[in-house]
Amino acid sequence: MNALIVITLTLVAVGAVAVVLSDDPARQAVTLSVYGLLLAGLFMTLSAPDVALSQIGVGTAIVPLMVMLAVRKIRDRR
Amino acid sequence: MTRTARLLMFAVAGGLVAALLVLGVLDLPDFGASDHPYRDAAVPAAVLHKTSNVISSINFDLRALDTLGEETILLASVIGVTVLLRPASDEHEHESISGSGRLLDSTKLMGYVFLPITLMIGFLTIAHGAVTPGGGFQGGVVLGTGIHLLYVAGSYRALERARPVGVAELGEAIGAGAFACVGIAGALAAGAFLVNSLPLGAFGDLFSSGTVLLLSCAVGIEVASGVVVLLAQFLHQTVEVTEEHGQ
Amino acid sequence: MSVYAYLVAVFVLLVGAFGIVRSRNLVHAVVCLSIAQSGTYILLLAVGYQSKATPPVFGSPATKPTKAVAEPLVQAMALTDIVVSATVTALLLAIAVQIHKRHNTVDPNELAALRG
Amino acid sequence: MLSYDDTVSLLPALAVAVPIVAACVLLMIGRRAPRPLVDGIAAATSAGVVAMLAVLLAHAGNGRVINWVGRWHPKNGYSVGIVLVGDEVGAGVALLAACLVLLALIYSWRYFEGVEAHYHCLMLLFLAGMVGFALTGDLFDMFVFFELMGAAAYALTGFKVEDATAVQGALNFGIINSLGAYIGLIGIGALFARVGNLTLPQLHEALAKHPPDALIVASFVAVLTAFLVKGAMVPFHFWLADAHAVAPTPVCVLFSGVMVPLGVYAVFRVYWLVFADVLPGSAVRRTFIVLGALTAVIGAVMCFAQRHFKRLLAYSTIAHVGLFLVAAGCLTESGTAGALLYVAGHAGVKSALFLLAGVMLNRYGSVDEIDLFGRGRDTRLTKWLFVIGGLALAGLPPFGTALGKAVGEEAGLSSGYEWVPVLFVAVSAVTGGAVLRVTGRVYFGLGDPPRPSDRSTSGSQEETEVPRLLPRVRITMLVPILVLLLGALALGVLPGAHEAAERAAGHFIDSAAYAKEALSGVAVHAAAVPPVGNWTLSGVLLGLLSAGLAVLCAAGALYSRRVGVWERATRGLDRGVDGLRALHSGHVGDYVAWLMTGMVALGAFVGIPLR
Repeated sequence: MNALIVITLTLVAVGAVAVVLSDDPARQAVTLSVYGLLLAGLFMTLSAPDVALSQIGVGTAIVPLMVMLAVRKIRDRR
Repeated sequence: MTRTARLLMFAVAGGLVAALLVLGVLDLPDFGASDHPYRDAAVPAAVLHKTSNVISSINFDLRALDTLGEETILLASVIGVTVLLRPASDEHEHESISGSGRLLDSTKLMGYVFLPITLMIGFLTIAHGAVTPGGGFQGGVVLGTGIHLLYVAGSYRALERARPVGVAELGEAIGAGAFACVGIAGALAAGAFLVNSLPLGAFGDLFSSGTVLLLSCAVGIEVASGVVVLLAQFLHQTVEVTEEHGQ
Repeated sequence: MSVYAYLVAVFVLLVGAFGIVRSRNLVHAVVCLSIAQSGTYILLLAVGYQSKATPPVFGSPATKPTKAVAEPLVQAMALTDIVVSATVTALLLAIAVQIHKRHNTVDPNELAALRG
Repeated sequence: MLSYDDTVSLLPALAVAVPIVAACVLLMIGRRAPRPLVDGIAAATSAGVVAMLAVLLAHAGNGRVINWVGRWHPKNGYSVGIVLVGDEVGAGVALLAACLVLLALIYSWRYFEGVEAHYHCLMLLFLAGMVGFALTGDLFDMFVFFELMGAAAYALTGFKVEDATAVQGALNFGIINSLGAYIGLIGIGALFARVGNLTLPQLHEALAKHPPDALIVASFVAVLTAFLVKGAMVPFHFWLADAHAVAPTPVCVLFSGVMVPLGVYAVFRVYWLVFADVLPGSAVRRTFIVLGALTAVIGAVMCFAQRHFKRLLAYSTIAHVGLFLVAAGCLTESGTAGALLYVAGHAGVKSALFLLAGVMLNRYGSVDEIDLFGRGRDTRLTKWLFVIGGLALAGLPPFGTALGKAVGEEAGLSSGYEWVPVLFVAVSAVTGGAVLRVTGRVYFGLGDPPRPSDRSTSGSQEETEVPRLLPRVRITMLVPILVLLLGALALGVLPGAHEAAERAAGHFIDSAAYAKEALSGVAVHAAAVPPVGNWTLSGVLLGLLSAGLAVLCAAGALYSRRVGVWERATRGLDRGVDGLRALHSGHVGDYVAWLMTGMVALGAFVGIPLR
């Protein structure tokens, strides 16, 4: 196991904790996006460029965007 | 349960589940080991069908049924979100004020400049799915998201014009339907569901791999349309639907 | 050290579940669910990884297909899984928006309407 | 041209693909097409799927129908493809799903007006998911179709967006089911790492050679968690009542009638094909029987404690799937046969009852038995249908429920569990009694009139599914109810039903033959089943007993204030029930904590005896 994989794995684990602990969903959308990037990096090091590519699209763009929009919708009504 | 009781219960049970799963994964083959029987069978199978991206070969040929199921999940979710976010009878839609002018011009420019580039990348990713990394999913995602750069560029109106949701819904249905129809066509013409019976071309060529390319394109259309409809529904909710008696 | 990747996968799965348990906001809970799912991608790709192997994509006609590549099936599974995750997340977020419309809250502690 | 046999082998794939194509067509034309056309296309498609699966089932009797999708047949026993297998049980469950979808679509003729064709699309996609799940012989494909069923089901649950509780039930359902699926996927990934393949027959061949280790136990627990969540076993069951109470009634029919039993089906499909030769049978049998009995008891108690009729039926489903798990958990041929008959009979009766609940909701605007006291006295046919449904649920011979119950009881006895008949009778009596109690109160005005304080005060009024309350029951709603009840009756009356179930069960548990047929294409002839009749004297008597007890339960509850003994006896029980109720909190975090607890229990039950 090379050092790069160990580092990316650790980053992902820390990222997951960070997302779970961001209690404010608006901020969580941002951490989720960063976490998506970290995951994509991990997938690259695990020689899975195809998966990394869709993770970048889905995990760092679409899902966080939907979360942000849902949060905004909920906020606006307060 | 109180919050403390709940957390305590989860701490105990989750800890034990962690122990069970950790004991389990300790018995897995070593990380990085080279014993992969499925790969050893899948690479020749992909070569046989002139598909140089083995993952695409699995997704659209060897195990295309999984992908049919997955595309159907996407279809069901898109319909589901449309249903769930439809304005209820006590809500009405109002015309939104067009994109706020507060955005920096540079942001706008970024949006407009990146838009064609993104769309180009999306199309190329789909078309080369059988050859290089990428394929219907990835390209579809890029396409679907790319169109939304118009929103980043600050123009919700332009976005609405460029992205008629009705057309996207149609694309969604056509993409998913085409996938299933390719499968049925294989059944009628060659006697096996989802069989790869088209001319295969040469290994590594753009037009190679028979139905893989076809299915990749169907998925590309579906994913792109699906992303557009999903994001459109959420945007629409945020921007245009309000309740009559604002609570 | 050779099982570190597997341990991270299990850890991420359970951290996601923990997030749902301690959540005070349903949108937060849905995001935590997607974190739990990312544990499955990590496990799948870790299982298929092979040291010093290339990705299972041979690209140009010049590349000779070899068997020294990472396991492609787990990557195909992970791809499927990512799309499933995104769509289910979208569906659940839409439901959360609706819940807020009806109850004016997304705090599961306040949503006692289903008691009994 | 395709030969006849080739066509038959294509049926499993076509039964999945055709509803998907039809859903796409409906999505394209839904905006413009007139409503009767949409209703017609959806019903015709599901009728077509019914026909395909009926042919498949008929052929499955002569040997499994094997179809390697995309013609990736195994070479030297190894395939890179996915296999669809139509055996009697798989094809039978899929056929059940298709029949229920067809009846539900007929029932919802002109339901949900103005929602384009989205409702029909989702129903057809749900059908495709269930058929695929029942017929696939591949573990990851099961996960995909599991999620497809899920996605369609979450959307259908939340369909009535104007309803206050609907959307929340849908969210709990979605989160718990998806979490279960992801945990299952961890198990699938671990099994793949060990074996290098995902199809059930190849897993069977590869795993049978190894002694069990922690990896096997962990993946068994993980994969089973997914299916037990779908099968609503205690303590994975919490989502079910939330979802059923709020989903549109035709959708509840599919949930209770077939989706939840599909969870039980998957548990045993995977157990027999993947784990039966690895894990010791005794430990697994004990696990299933304890889990099933616990589920049955808790479901029955919670069922009797409800006054919201749909929620009551939902808990009765939990009680009955517990009984299915006990019967099939005996891990014998006759136990499996009992579960099969019981699932089929229960599907008919419970679906009819849910449709009757829909009739109640759409005529009176509520399903609360106290609020509706005496409201249905002037109906002529409906009230008697309720009575028949309640008695059939309690296991009155000759309904199919009673036959399944009798065969299951026998199987429990012959496996050495003397208490199994007691459990079956008690659970049937309590759940049937609860339905009869509601019937008595609402449709006959029996029992003590409610005090004003008993009326529901919270605004828990449910949205109806039609624009205005119905003055009378539509014929399109009545016919499916009659068909379902007659079907449940036919199952018990038709000679040979028991024998066919025994034969199907024999093939189901013969995993070596399944694997061999799928991998080599050579048909394996199973041993012939000795002829058995449908009914035994003890079975009939126990059925009559539970039906009689159900009537007593209902009467006791209706006149509790007059029968002092009853009131004193139930007062102590009430406190326990209140505690149990408090656990069903509707808080998704609680449900996750319980899910983890359930996994620990499973792991302990199966893993500790191995040490």
